[in-house]
Parts: sequence; C-alpha cells; structure tokens
Amino acid sequence: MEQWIQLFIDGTTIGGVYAVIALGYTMVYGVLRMINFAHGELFMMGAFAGFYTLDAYQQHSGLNDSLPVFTIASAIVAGMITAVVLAVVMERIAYRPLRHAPRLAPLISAIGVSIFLRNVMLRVTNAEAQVYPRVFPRGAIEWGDVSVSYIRIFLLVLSVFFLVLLWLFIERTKMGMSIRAVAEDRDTAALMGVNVDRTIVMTFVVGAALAGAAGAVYGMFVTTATAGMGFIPGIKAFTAAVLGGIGSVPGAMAGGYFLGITESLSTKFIGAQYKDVVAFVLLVLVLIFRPWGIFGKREDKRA
Amino acid sequence: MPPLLSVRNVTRRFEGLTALNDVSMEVEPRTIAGVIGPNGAGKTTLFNVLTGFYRPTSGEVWFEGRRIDRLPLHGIAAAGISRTFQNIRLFANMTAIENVLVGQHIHLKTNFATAIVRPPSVTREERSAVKTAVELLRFAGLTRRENELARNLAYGEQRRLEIARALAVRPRLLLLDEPTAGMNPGEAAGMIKLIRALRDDMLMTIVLIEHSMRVVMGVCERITVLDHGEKISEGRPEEVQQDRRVIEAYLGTGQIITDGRA
Amino acid sequence: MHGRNGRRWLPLSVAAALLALFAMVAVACGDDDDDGGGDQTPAATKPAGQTPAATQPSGGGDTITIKKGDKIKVGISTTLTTDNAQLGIPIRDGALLAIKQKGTIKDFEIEGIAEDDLCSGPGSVTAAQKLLSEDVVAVQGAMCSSGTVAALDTYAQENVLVISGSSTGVQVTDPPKANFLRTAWNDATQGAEMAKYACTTLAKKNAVLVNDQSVYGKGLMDVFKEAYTGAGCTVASEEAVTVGEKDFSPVVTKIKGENPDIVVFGGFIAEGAVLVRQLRDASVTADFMGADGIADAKFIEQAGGAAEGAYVSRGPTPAESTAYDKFAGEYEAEYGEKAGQFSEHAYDAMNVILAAIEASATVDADGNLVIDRQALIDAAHDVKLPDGASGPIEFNADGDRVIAAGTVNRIDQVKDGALERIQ
Amino acid sequence: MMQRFEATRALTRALDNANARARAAFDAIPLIRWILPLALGVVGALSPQWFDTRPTYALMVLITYLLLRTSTNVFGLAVLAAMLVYLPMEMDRFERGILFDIALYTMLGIGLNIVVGYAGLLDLGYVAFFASGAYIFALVVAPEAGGGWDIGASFWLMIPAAMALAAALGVALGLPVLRLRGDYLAIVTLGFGEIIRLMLNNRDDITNGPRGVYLIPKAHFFDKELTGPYELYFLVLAGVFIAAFAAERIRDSRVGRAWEAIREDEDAASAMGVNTTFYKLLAFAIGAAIGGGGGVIYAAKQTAIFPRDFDLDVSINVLALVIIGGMGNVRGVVLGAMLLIGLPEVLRDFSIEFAFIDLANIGADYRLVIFGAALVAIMVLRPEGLLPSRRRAAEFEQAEMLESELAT
Repeated sequence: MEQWIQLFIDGTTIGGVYAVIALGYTMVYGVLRMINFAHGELFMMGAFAGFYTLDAYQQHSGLNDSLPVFTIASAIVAGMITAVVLAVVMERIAYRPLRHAPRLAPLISAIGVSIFLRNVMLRVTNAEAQVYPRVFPRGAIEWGDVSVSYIRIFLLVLSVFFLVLLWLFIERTKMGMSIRAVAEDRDTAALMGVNVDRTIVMTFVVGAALAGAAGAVYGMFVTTATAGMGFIPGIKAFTAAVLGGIGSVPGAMAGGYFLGITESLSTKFIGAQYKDVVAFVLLVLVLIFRPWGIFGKREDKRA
Repeated sequence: MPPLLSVRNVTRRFEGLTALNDVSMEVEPRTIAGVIGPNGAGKTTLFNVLTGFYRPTSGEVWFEGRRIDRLPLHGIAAAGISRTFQNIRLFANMTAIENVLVGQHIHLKTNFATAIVRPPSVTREERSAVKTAVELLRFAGLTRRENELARNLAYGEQRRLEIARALAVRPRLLLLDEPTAGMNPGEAAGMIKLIRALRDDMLMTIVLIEHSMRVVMGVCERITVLDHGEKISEGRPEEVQQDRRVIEAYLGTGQIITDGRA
Repeated sequence: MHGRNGRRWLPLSVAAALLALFAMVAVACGDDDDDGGGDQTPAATKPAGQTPAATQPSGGGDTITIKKGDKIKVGISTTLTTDNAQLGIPIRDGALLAIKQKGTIKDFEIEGIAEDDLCSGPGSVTAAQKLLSEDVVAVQGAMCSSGTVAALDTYAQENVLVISGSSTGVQVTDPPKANFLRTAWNDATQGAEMAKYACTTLAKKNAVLVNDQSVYGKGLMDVFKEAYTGAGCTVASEEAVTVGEKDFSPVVTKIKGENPDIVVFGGFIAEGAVLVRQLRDASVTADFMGADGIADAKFIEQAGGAAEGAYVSRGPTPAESTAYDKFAGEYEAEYGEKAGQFSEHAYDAMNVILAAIEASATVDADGNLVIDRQALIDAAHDVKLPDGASGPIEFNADGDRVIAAGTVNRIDQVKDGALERIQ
Repeated sequence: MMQRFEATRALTRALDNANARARAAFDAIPLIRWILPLALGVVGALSPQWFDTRPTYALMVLITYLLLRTSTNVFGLAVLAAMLVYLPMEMDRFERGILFDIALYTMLGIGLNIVVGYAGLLDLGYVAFFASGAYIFALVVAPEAGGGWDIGASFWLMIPAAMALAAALGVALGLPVLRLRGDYLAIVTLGFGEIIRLMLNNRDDITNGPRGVYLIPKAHFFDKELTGPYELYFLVLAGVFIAAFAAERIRDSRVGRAWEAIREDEDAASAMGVNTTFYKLLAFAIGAAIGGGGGVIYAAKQTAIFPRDFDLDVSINVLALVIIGGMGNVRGVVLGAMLLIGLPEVLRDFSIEFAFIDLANIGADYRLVIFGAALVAIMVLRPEGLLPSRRRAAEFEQAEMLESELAT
C-alpha cells in the first residue's frame, strides 16, 4: 500500500511537470492551431539557464549556501526569461511569417527550430551533462515507507502554483480574455479590437515562461541538464495536452497529472519497460471513446 | 401515389435542447416542397436528419418505401437523396468539373487497382463521366467555367455548382438548403428558374429550406412551417400564408413575413 | 499531370545543357570510382582546383596504394552528436592521440578521420560508407555494439580492418567476423565476472537488475542474470529505464519495494548517475553496481556524491598498471580534460591498427606505400601489446581479447569521490 | 517599462522587414529562383576549394530541381531516369549510400504522401509500417531470431507478403481512430508508432529485443548477390518508380478525387456518396504497403535492424520531406528527400575555406545546427513547399489574399 502511495506521489510530481509544459502546447495550439514542436526545447533551455545561474553563484559567491531562496528564485527567473526571449524570437522568425501558410508548414518550421536549439546546446556543452550544484537541502518527509523529498514537495507545490496562476491569468485578466477570444475565433476577435499579433506573442510568452520555469525546477530536481532532455517531456506533455483535449487549459493540467500518475503506477502493474506503452495505449483508448479528449470541447461538425 | 419521402414523428434532442419535436411530413413525387420557419426553428436539423448527418432521437424516415434513418452518411446518397448546404460546402480547391465528378462517385466503378492498370474500360468510364459533368455544368448555367477552381467562382455560380454537384449523384430527391441565401434579386430569380427547370426538365422531387418567403411562395407547391422544433402549419402557400400561428411565429421573432432576409 | 504551359523547349534545352555539363564533370570524376579494382590511373584528370589532399589512392578490394607524399588515412567511427557524444568524443580523442604519438609509418604521415555514427545502426552504416569513400586503411569503431553489428557488413565488402574499443556486446563477435577485432571486453566475460563478484565475493544474494534497453545494457544484464542465478543467487526483478529520461522515481520506488541487497545497472553514465542519485535520495541503501559503461569520473561527478560506495566493473586488468596512468597523463596534457571511459580502449585499438599497418605495409619501387588488406587483417590478429593502456592486448581467433595470465576482472569502488581499485 | 519595449519592438520590426524583403526578393524576381540554385549548384559542383561539399550530389540536386520544376513531359522524366541510373555509376560508396537513403525515403515519402497529401490524414507514426515490413522480413529470414528460410526465394516473396501485412496493419490501426479530427489523429498515430517500437523492444522473446535482429542474409537477384546499397539502390529505384506511377494514377482517378474531396470537406464528400471510412482506410493501407515494402529492402540492405532504428525521427523525417517538397505530388517528394536526407550527410564534408575565412570543420561540427536552420528557412521562404502541386499553391494564394484583405 505504501508503495502505491509512493508511486502515486512520484507520478504526481512528473505529472505536474508534464502539466506545466502541456499548458504551453495547448495555449499555442488554441490560438494558432499549430503544434509547437520546439516547446520541449524551451523547457530544456530553461533547465540550462537555471544551471548556468546556479553554477555562477556557486563559482563566484556563497549565496547558494547562505541565501538559497534567492538563488533558487533567480534560477527560475533566469529560466523563464531565457525561454521567453527565445519564444518571442522564434515566433517572429519561424512562425509569424507562416501564419497563413498551409497548415503543416509551421509544424516543420517548429521541428527545424527544435533541431537547431538541441544541436546548438550540444555544441555549447560539448554533449556533456551539466550537473547542478546542490542548492536544495537534502532530506525528506517520511511517513512509514513513503518518503517525499523537499525538492519534490517544492516541485509539486510550484506546479500547482503555476497552474493556479495561469488559471487566474486566463480567466481574470484582460490579456487572458484576449487569448480566449483569439482562440475562439481570431477574425472576430480582431474585429472586436483585440490586437491579435500581441495576443499571439503573449501566448508564446506565457507558455514559454511556464516551460522555462518548469525546466529550471526540473533541472534542480534531477540535478542535471542535457541538450536532449527536452525531447521526452516534450512528447509526453504533448500527449497530455491531447489527452486532456488540446486547446483546453484545464484539460492540459488534468492530462498531465493523469499521464504522470498512470505511467508511475504502471511501473508496478506491468513493468517499467511498458510504461510508455501504457501511456500511449491509454491515449488511444481515451481518444477512441472520447475523440475530443477528456476535457476538450465536443466539436460537432455535422451541425 | 405513395409519398416519396415520409418523415414520421421525428424528434431530435441535443443535450437538453429539443431541436425537433415530433415532426411528420410527406413529400409527393415530382413536387417542390418548402420548409420554412424563423431562425432556430429546426429547419437545418430536419435536413440533417433526412441526410443522415443526425440520427433521430425517435421517429423514422422512409424514402421510396425504405427506412433510411439508420443508413450511414454515404448510404443516403446511394439511396437516391442528394443535398446542398446552407453555407456552401464545395470542394473549394478542386475545379468545377472535379466537383461534379466527385458527385458522380457512386455511379463510377474504378477502384485503386484498375486506376493503376487503367484498362480501356476505365478510360471510357472517365471520358463519359467528364461528358456528363460538362452537361450538368451547362444545365446549371456554368458553361466554360469547368476548369475554374470552385473557390474562384462568383457566389451565385458557387450555389449553382453545388446544385450541379448534387445532381451528379442522380438523386430522386434533392434537398436544397437556402438556395437563394445571400443572392441579389437578379441572381435569386435565376435560381428560381433553375429550381423549376429541375422539376420540369429533370423530373426531380425537391425539398427546399428557405428564409425568403418570396422564393418559397413563388416556387413551392406545399409548405411545412416549423417553429421551435415543432410543425405549426402545413399546406399550400396561400393557406400557410393565412395561418395565424405562422404569422405569430414570424412576428414573434421580429422577422417580416414577406421579405426574406432577416 | 496538370498545368502544362507552352514553354516546352525551355526544359529541353536546359536539360540538354545540364546533361552536357554533368557529363563533363562525370568524366572528370570517373577515376573516383572505387569499385574499379586495381584501377591505378593517377589523379591528373581531376577537375581543376581540387586540392592535392583530396586525391585518393585508388583502392581496390585487395590492396591499397598510397602515393608518396600522401597520408595514410585511418577512420574513427564514433558518436559526435546526440547525448551519447559525451562518450564518443573522448573515444575519438583517445584514438587521435595514438595517431599523434605515432606520427609516421615508414615516412608516411597518418591522418585520422572521425565520422559521426550516431550510436545507431543506420548512422554507423552511413559513417562506414563515408569512411570507405575516403579510402581509409582501417577503422576504429563503431562506438556502439548495434552500430558495429550493422556496419560490419559494409566494411567486410571492402575487406577493411575494423577494431572497436567500445563495442562490448556479445553478439558483435558471435559469430566472429574475419575483419573485426576489439579491444573492448566482451560482455560475456564481464557480465559473468560481475555476477561472480556480486554473488560470491560480496555475498549479495538478492539483486534487482536495471538495463537501459540498449544492446549493451540489456545484453550485459542477460549475461549477468544467467551467471548470477547459476551461482545460486536470486534476481528479485528486472527493470528498464528509458534513455533520455531524467526522472526514474517510479522505478526507484519499485526497487525500494523489492528491498534488494544490490542494484545492478547495465547502461551508460547519463542514466546510471541519475539512477544512483535517485536511489540514494529515496534512501535505498542497497549496494550499486555498474560496468564499464559508467566507469568514468563523469559518473561520479554527475551522481553528485550518491555514487559513493558504488562498485564498477572494468574488465580484466593486470594487478599493476603503469601503462594506464601514463596514457591518462598524456591524454590530459593533450586535451586538458580527463580521459573518458573508453578512451584507453580506443587508444589501444588505434595502436593495434597502426602496429598492423607498420607490420604489413611495404614500400614499392616508386616510393609508394602498398598495403594488402588481408595481410593487414592478419597482421592485426597477431599484434600483441603487452603494455596496452587498458592492459595487455592479445586476440583470440574470434577477435576478442585474450584474458592475460595474472589478470583479474577489475572492480573499482567509489571512495571519496574517486574510483579505487578493490579487485 | 515602455522604453524597454521600444527596443524589442524596433528589433522585431527590423526582423519583420528583413523577412519580408527576403520573401519579396525570392518571389518578385523570378530570376532568383533560377539563378540562386543554379549559382549554388555550379559553385558547389566546380569549386570544391571554396565550398568543399559533394560535387556530384550538388549537381544531382540541381538537375533534379530544374527538371522537376520545368518539365512534366516524358522527355524530362526520361532524362531524370537516365540520370538516376547513370550518376551512381560515377559516385563513390558514400554518395551511393546517400543515394540509396534518398531513394528509400522517396519511396516512404510517396507512401506517406498518399495518406497526408492526398487524403489529408496527418500521420506521425508512419514508421510503424516501415518497421513492420523490416521486422516481418528479418524475423522470417534471420537465423538469429529463430527464422531462417531460404533467402533466395523468400526475399522476393517477402516483399509482397510484408506489403500485404503492413497494409493489414494499416487497416487495423486505422479502423479505431479514423473518426478523430486532424491533430488528434496525428498524436494517436504518433502513439501507435511508439507502441510498435516499444513492443519490438520489449517482446524480446519474439523480436530479440534491443539486441536487434542481425545476420540477415543477403538477397539474390538470380545468381547475383545484392550486396550493398548500390545493388539495392536499383531495386529501390524500381520501387520508387512503381510507387510514383501508381500514386499518380490513383490520384488522377475516381479514387484520388474521393480522397481529395475528403481532404477538402469530409461531410460534403460523404453527402456525395463517398464512403469516407473506406477511402481513408484505403489511403492508410496503400501508404502502409509502400512503407512495408521499403522496410523489407531496408532490412536487406542493413543486415541488422534494431528497434531504435524505428523511432519517431523516421516519421518526422518522412513527413518533413513530404511537406518541404510540396505536399500532394510525387515530384516534391523526390526533391524533399534529396534535401532532407541528403543534406545532413553531405554537410559532413561542408567547409568554407577562402581568403582568410577558414571554417574547415563547420560541416562536421555544425551540420545539424545548419540543418535545423535550413528547415526553418525553407519553410519561411517557401511555405507551400519547393514544388507544390497546383492545388497547394492555390490554397496558399488564397490564404495570402485573405491576409492582404484583412490588412487593408
């Protein structure tokens, strides 16, 4: 029983990461109907930015030991800023010119960006894993055999915090409203006076900030950053977004947690080597019975 | 003569909303029937039930003595019913003639194997299909527009092309969803002429949905009036026009009975 | 087809002009053809401007002739992109160091050409084709067992000598290939030795095996399991991790539930370091054991302290080895970085290649170097390097290394952040 | 805050302008379309001391591009065919290897193009069919995996058999998911592709797992052993021509029209009596069969296959080459494969050395960086693909028109 609880907590942690990344996918998809394949690489860049920040503190000051709260926060902010800047440049160079292009052109462009970023980082790091300085106090809350390390708690809380923050942003702010309007119907939104360009950039900015922050925190959690680390979470988060109903913000959140927990539990159920199989089979099953995703809007085209 | 089409107590609900409530109607062969009603009356829902896009929640649809409300979408066309759409749904990036060729789909036999081998029979079939298509386009008034992409056609032409495409199915019942919507009076008059010709020259049975009372009154022999998913009146144009419930229904929505565009 | 316009002659004329152009170039390039077999025309008809360095010896299937003043080219197939490059680049550098130290053979300069093999079957085949088109005399590689297995056929077609310093998979030499040798240890040797050590010496009777679903990791764990259970110990469960993933918590939780005496890992640094760290974070106290895939300072560094106490098998090694220390010092002096886990094997492999070239190459009357491919392969089989950086080197008929007398399977333990030999 | 925005705004405006100028230059001056590739090709072919890359490859891409661009007649195709047969004789082993890969991926591209380009079904798991073809063949003939039929006959038998089985797999995978909307279909097919690969990896009792299937015997053509990419290249070439021929003929028939109608408007198509389920499955099946056939040849050439050979990258590569070439037509696929499969390999040799610029290793070290940037550049400059079918070009114009209307 305790093992099940532990697996559930494990799954919730990685699920939270999936959920935060998935939000970027789902928001960009919502406004642009485009799968941003380079989103996982923003996550990766966030992890590197976090690493370089913490590493600089480690090399040049004692702040990692004396003021970990500050250094951790600045690493997260660095991750966000890096990802945001990249996302804005990326949108401008690789996606905006393609806004009215055939549907699949931006997909390929995004794949190009993804290959580009990954290989640039491979060159920069000489393909070596970069090891995070340990800023988090080691230790865990123990309950019987269940143990939850502090960093895991931090990651859990932070993912929920980001999700709530985004929820408020989408629902309560004017910009959030614009994003929803553009997602609903871009032309009408434009007629209603929404600045579509700025809204789309804002969507990228918000999605990238989340991915960058998630990257930095995830980097602290697994304590390494590698150029290839964005790929698997990227695919998983994309799966989570679709699972929840792509375009739906609560769907992406639910999808992320759902996927993470299922994966984790299936390790015990069926075996670790089948965990990805389980994830994808689940996806197929959900979509067969609910083709619009768990939380997606049912689009009855035949009206 | 038995009715060609018979709708029997059809009800269709969408999650709490009843779009059609116990609607029945019959259409005699070689007549032009109209379905009218204010916005949201359930006209298009009725069409979608007739063409298999929706399954009725209850009730039945019979066509030529055969129950069709359980047929798959493409089976409706094979049964002999063809339609146009309210918001024109042509294959926009195909040429006019290709659109009509798709309409002939069920009457052609080429499969992927014979398409590769291309024996003489395929070439022959293709040639005659093209000939038929050209004739249909001519009938619909689209002479020399064959190789134009559908989306490059003028609005009125697109409506005509949609009808030509529907005719290519060789239906015995043709359903027209607001054929004159968005047309200027000149274009609309031309369309009315075309609809009459369909019945008179091609011996077609037609059911049309219209907003414009002028069109309906001018062309239809029998009219069914829907309001809030219920049939409120039925009969010849002049009967329906006098029906107090019809007038109320239209007045209630602020639409003027004599002029079409709301 | 649609949309034919009236300009019918344009394509015709363009095509004709281009065809003429292409025919010219093609004729000029004709002697690049490498399957001509003994076509020895000099490279004078090359297109103007081609650099002298680009002129090739005309290699047939049997002999290679290197003209006076040209370089002897030796290929290195290793992984230079993807995350596996952190293993691949030190392999390249180890091999290049051997070339640099050797300098010349019979007054012919040696040039090492490294190609990226992506640590995959298709990538290694492409790299093989590339190296063959460069007319290399022999090749160190491929890096990964899957790549070697796939690429050997391509090399065999030209009867090119291939020596790998890092392909440890059992299947690479089973069945043996005539043109292949390796300085890497066969997993069959190492896996069994590891099992013996864990079960008998350490007396850890209950193990969980984790592999990274690679040819190497899975193969090694299969051998381990057979020997381990054969020695009377039990395998509690077999787990797998996905390469590229960074969070192994579910697997760790499951291992914790099995409560094993020892966790044995078959795979490489990236996953191994993360796994051991997460095991320790979850307060799993079982011993950790890995093989040469993680026998590297980077493993300890990336594990961030969690590697302390871990056992690492490194293959049969003589009790005393100054050769390795010498190599490691030279490597660090050359590149400013510590040698990688397979650097010394790649270095040895390249030294075997160079020794074989030296033994089999002859200088003909015109001062050209002539190498008979079969003679080169035979010579390589006979090469013995008693003081190889990875231990004494001698090959058996299968192309695997002979375990020299007086060597034991080296086991290191991580102590105070460094690998220390304990067997 | 606002001032800081000013700086980024100026930057983005400059970027926009540069972008627009590049597009305008590319589109407005038709000569650039000709001169640019021509010049690059000639420089690439004749000046290896400046841009050291593969001359024969550069030339081949150039000729193919021009031929495909300009001619739809028999003569052009005959020249192309002659070139494709003659050029490899002049190539070295590496170039032949690339050429084999290009031809193989062209074949896969033609198959996927039927699914994505013709029928409009976004498939991100095409590798599943490629893998199944390769594994079916390998498991039957390779002794290591418990197979070991006589290769002499079975290779030629296995091609149609694997194609049929792949087609069946296509139908089996397609059946449950066909009612999914475009992007959902994409992720589900991606999932299927991954499931197939993971199963190949995990069911080592059947597939030998990560150790792969190796020692696959060589195919024979009568008495001649098909030893390497060069010999098998001609087989793939034949496959490409057959697949291309079949694909074009199907496209120009009732079946192709049905696919196109489905792609344009699925509901309207079914209202016209097109059995959309059947035709979508047919597209899946034909595409899968071509992929399966390609898989058999791949396994025969590779002599060792591993689950890892069939990861998501293969699907993405095939999809990318279809789109870059210009979706919906075979000519685009050929060019897309040349660029997408050829470029990263040819870039291995790429170096720039003239005057004081010495970037000798730029190709070896940065080839994938360059490749990624090139993907973006091609898409931004030619969003409809390099050789779009007439219809695709039309769609793009339509979008452009809409944009300019909205802008005014």
